[in-house]
This record gives sequence, C-alpha cells and structure tokens, in this order.
Amino acid sequence: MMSSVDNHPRPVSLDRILRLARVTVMFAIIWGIFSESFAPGQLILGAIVGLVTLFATDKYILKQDYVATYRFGFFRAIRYFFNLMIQIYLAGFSALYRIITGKLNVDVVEIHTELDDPFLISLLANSITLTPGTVTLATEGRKLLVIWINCSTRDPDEAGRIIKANFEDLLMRR
Amino acid sequence: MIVGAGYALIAFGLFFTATGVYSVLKFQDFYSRAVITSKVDTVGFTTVLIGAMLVSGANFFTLKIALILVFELLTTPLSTHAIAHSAYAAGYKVRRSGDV
Amino acid sequence: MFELILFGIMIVLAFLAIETNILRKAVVFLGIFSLVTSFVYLYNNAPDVAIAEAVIGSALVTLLYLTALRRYKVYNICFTNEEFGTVVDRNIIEGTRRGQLLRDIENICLNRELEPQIVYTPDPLESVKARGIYDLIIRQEKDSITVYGHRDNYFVDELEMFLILRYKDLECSFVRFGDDGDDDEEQIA
Amino acid sequence: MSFLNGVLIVVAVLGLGGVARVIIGPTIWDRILGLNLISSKIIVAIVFFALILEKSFLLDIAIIYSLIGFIGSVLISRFVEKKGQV
Repeated sequence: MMSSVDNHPRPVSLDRILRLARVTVMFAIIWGIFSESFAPGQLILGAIVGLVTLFATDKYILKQDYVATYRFGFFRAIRYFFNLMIQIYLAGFSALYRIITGKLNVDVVEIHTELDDPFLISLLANSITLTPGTVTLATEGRKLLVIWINCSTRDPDEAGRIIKANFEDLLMRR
Repeated sequence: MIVGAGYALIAFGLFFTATGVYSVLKFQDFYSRAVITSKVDTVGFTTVLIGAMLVSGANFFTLKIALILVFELLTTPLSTHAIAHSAYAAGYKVRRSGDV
Repeated sequence: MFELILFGIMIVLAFLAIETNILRKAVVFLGIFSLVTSFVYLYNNAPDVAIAEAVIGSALVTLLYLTALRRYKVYNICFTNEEFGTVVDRNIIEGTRRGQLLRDIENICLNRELEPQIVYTPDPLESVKARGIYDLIIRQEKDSITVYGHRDNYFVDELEMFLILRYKDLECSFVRFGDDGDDDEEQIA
Repeated sequence: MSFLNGVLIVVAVLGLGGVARVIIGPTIWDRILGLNLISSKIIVAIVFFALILEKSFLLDIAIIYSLIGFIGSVLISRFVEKKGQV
C-alpha cells in the first residue's frame, strides 16, 4: 500500500512551509471550536494533531501533492463564498416566484465551460447545483449537462452565459 | 435588537422551507421536484441557521453553527446530483421532446 | 405535541418498512426511521446514544442492507406509453388498467427472488430498444398491451402464462427479440 | 410556549410533509429525495433544540449529520444506478 510516488522526498521550500503553516492554523482553529476553548494549550494540541493528520494523509492516502491539485487561495475562497451566497439568494427569490406562479419549463441543456482543471470544473458544477434553479446531471470533459428550471433557450453558449453567471470569471482568475 | 433580527430571519427562512415542502408535494413530475425542493430548501436552511447564529449571540455556539452551515453547503449538492444522475442514467424520462 | 408528531412518524415508518414487499423501499424507510429515532434519543436527554445512532443508522446500516441486497438480481422493466406527452404522478399511479398489471408483475418478480425496477418513459419503442439495458419492455396503446422480452429469458415464458390466465379479456401480445434484431410475434387474444 | 418551541413544532410539521412524499412517492428516486429533505429538517431541529436548552455539546450531533448524512442517499442512488452493485 506504500505509495510509489513518495520515494523521492519533495524539496523543502519556504513556500511549502508557509502553506503547511496556514493549513495547520486552520486545523487548530477548528479544533478549538470543537473543544470550545481557545486556550493556548488547546490550540497547541490542535496544531500538533493537525500536523500529524496532514503528514499521515500526505504519506498514505494521497498519491500526489494535493497542494498543486487543489490550489485555491484563502482570500479568493472567501470572495468566492460571498459571491456564491449572493447568487444563491438572488436565484432563490426567482425560484420562489416561479413556485407561487407555477411558471415552470424544466428541460435539460448542455453547456460548455472554458476551465481545464478538473478540480475547478467540479467546483463550478457544485456551484451550479447549489444555485436554485439548476442541477448538474453529468459532466464529461468540458461539457456539463444541466437541468434548468426556466429553459428559455437550448443554445449551449446562450444558456451557458445565463447559468454560469460570474462563477467562471471568478474561477478563471488565478 | 439583534435577537429580534434573528427571529425575523428564522421566520423568513421557515417560510422558504415551507415553500419547498409545499412544492415537493404539489409538483407532478420528478425533475421539477428535484430542482425546486433541494434548492429552495438550501436557501431556507441557510437563512434559518444565520437567524439561529444571531439569536445565540457571540460565543462558541455561533461558531459551531457556522461549521454546520459550511459542511452542509459542501455536501448537499453531492446528494442532489447523485439522485438526479441516478434517475437520468436509468432512463427515467418525463418529456419526449427534449432530453429529460 | 412535538414528540407526538415524532412518535407518529416513527410508528408509521416502522410499519411500512415491515409491510412493503420491495426491499429497497424498506431501506429508505429504515433510513428515515433511524434519523427520527436519533432525534428522539436526543429529546430524552441521551446525546451519547444519539451520536451512536446517527453514525450507525445513517451510514453503516444502509451500507449493510444494500450489501445484503446484492444477492437479489435486479429485473429491469421499462414501461412506455406514447399517448402521454409527459410522465407525471397521475399517469404513473392511476393509468387505465396498468396499475394492477404492474403490481402483479412486481409480485411475480418478488416470488422468484428478483428485484423489480420499473422505469417510466414516454419515448417511442425504437429509442427504448436501442438503449439495450432493459430485460422487459411493456408498451401500452389504449387498451392493448405488448410485452417485449429477450428470447433467452426463461422468466418471460412464466410471465406469459400468468398474464393469459389472469387477464382473459385483455388484448395482450408477446414479442421475443434476439440479439440479431429479428422479432417473432405471437398474438394472444 | 416561547418562539423557539413554536419553531420546533413548525419544523416537525414540515418534516411530516417530507414523510408524506416518501410514502406516496411513485418511484424510488422520489423517496430518496424525501430522505434528503427530512435529514436537513432534522439538522435544523437539533440546532433549535440545543438553542432552547442552551447546551452547545448537543450541536456535535448536528455536525455529524451534516458530515455523513449524505452518505445514505448517495449509496442508495448509486445502488439503483448500478443495478444492484453498491
């Protein structure tokens, strides 16, 4: 079960240490929330447990460097989250209007995305599913199959522009 | 004041959730139910939990509710997608013209 | 008031889980039953038991039951009716005569330890056949019913005998198709 | 009878609506959808129950549900999709 990728050690750089520190701080804060105290002893214990978990996961479960795969900055994540909440509420009100008036036109459309990273594509599909009114059915490469509650057009580009909103722009920017 | 705002948010979120439950009982075909319910339910869930955070005030209670909110937002799309994909792969179709 | 609603839900779901014939329905009922049970434990001041019930009931028990259900072979039935523009609940539940018919077919399947899985679609027959994943295709036009089954499938013969004996006045015909695509039809009044 | 107790009863009644969909739902997928709906109602109910008693350790159960509650519905829908293979 030992991973063959891990035989040659990764270079230790300042960048990598900084990333580890950031993840460890996050783990320590979550540990503090779970144990309901932010006393220094608890935080240090949480940091130790988080570091051990991090190294064990790195060595035994993940076959490659996850930092390169799941690269998503902290502040970018926060901005994305707030944007997601705004979109959820906007679409929620429109869905409410459609429920009350009963104007439904459910259909499946196919849209294309310009993202090429599998992680970002799955994040986009997740956001589309979370926004009221659309559910991702299947993904295949860069094509997404989406159930759309108010299907006004079946053209992939036109539908994609309405459904994706500004998620794709936010995800494209590194 | 803040507690009052929390109560208002909770009532509003319950209204959203009630609309979702009403629509799951009212709509007649599976795909519109799948689209409408889970989503309106997400909005209602988020609003209710934000209201609960305002009511409880600034303590560990609020932070734990925030964690619940984040976990739920991460996992709800997974289950919705799994159900819709399962129905689609089995060939359950609602309309002849389109793909559904 | 509050606990009365919960107890009512629990009793109804437990009863349904025993009463239903189709086992995958029972798995869903038991999942909800364990969800509500966990909250009732919490309500009666036993949070530790509630945590155990949450973990075991929602993940482990479902996995166990589904693994046990793999012993049953799934019999994939497709019901197509081109009269309906859309498949809505009313069409599925009522229908003309097919509610009873489908229930009978389900019962025969269950007696043979097959797990019936019925899919409804308004598609024309050719596109359904082209998918090639169904063991049995039932097609209804007004009052006549056509059953399409694979030639090698011995279960179709059994079904044919049953339907002839049970529905004497129904216009019912059987079509066997092979892998090469040729059909041979036998008409039964 | 405070506001929060009323919220608990309203959530229970909404859960009853989900149970109704589970019982009458014609296909298996409708039932899984109902399961999904009820599990989110249970999480809200646990949060408000903890808010009434003002005991924050009760929220751990809600955290567990939000983390592993989706496993059940994903497993059942995969089981249906793969025709009997989990």
